[in-house]
Amino acid sequence: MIRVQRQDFNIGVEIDALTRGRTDVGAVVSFAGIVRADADGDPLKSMTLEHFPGMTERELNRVEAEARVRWSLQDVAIIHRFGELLPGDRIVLVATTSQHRADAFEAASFLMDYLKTRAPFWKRELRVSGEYWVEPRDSDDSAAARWSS
Amino acid sequence: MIRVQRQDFNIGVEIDALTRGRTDVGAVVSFAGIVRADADGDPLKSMTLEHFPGMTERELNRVEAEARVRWSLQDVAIIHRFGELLPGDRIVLVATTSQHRADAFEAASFLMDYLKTRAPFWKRELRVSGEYWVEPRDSDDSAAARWSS
Amino acid sequence: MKILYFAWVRQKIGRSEEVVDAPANVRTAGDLAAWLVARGDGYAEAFADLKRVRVAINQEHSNFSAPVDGRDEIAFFPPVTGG
Amino acid sequence: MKILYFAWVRQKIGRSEEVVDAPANVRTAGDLAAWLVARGDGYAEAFADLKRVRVAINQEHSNFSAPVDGRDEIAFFPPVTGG
Repeated sequence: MIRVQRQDFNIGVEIDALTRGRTDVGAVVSFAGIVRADADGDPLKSMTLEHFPGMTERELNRVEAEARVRWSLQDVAIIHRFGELLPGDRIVLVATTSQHRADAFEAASFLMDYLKTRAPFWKRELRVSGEYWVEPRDSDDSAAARWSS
Repeated sequence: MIRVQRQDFNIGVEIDALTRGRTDVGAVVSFAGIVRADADGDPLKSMTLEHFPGMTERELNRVEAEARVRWSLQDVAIIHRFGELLPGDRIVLVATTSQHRADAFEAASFLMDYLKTRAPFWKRELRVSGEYWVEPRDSDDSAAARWSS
Repeated sequence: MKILYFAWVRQKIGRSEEVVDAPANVRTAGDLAAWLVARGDGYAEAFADLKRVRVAINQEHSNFSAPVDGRDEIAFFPPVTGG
Repeated sequence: MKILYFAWVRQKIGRSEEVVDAPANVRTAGDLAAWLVARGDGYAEAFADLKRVRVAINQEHSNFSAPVDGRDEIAFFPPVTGG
């Protein structure tokens, strides 16, 4: 399940949707990314996420498909917001279900790493000191690279 | 936060408790373990978790403390149930918050691995074919061992 | 040829999309960028350092040496920073 | 000396806890297990294969060569299977 949306999501509701009424799920892992008020010591007023409608959904579907090939997964949920967000707001949710915990953990971690380097989103920060486009982090590239070895 | 309890828990409520009103959390990871209806192809009717009151809380606190030393964490929640559970019931929740996702992911995975090999819980399965004490898995020992290298 | 711009590439160029008739010697995404640069300051600024710019062709990640033609939708944008 | 039993160790022995006066030559958790074995079939069955039994002393994971005395609480149980 892939959703790209402006509105907020509820983590508990999304996890419940993956597990309710099922007795074959052994493990559910969720990751949520949240806007932090501090951007390198410079207080953040808001963050605006721009994306490429159409391509975003394609890339998220592709990332999900790759995770399903690599790990034994029962279900995958990816929700990514766009638009203006404030400190404390949720940005992204990834949730995975599997029979066993290793698959659920690794797939969720992979999904986040791949999404960070492939999904066409761009963050603009409105800080106290001005407006800045967020630069990609080397650590995100190396996190993604560990899955291709 | 450590809780050892007979009653169910709500994943969304627990995650909200770690993040509500905060603007310094960047990442929240949760793991929930659920009773599966199938035990090695033998249908499971129920599972009863026995534990060692007192020692359980000590070990869980110790595991949490070790995770906080190893990773940069803002908060940790561990909830483990005991008593009789049915297929589909939640068993355990681990949730971590951090500024960055790698710490939250690794710490949650570590907590589950360590908890599996150190927390004094024992599972008895009531299967269609009879009653069985769950045997420890070699894969759980090797999962825990990767953190001591 | 439909072209899309995102993030600071869009800001520098001053538009989010346009349809252009590129000459026949524009055969790759890199040729297209070079041809656009000649159109004015905003383009020159956006494409000043191609190492900082990414290309998608028909909504798939690609690169500046990939062939393009009039039926393609080409997007130029900075490295992505979602998640 | 207070002794606790859990899971199938408890079932085989038929009780979850007891207080015993162990003789002076019981100096380790292993000595204690050996002394208990002499008490009857349930104990003999529970401690038949010590590789399958774990020990905690005063609620801390320990082992059969660890010293014990009358003030200690000793627990015997199978390898844990929580999570």
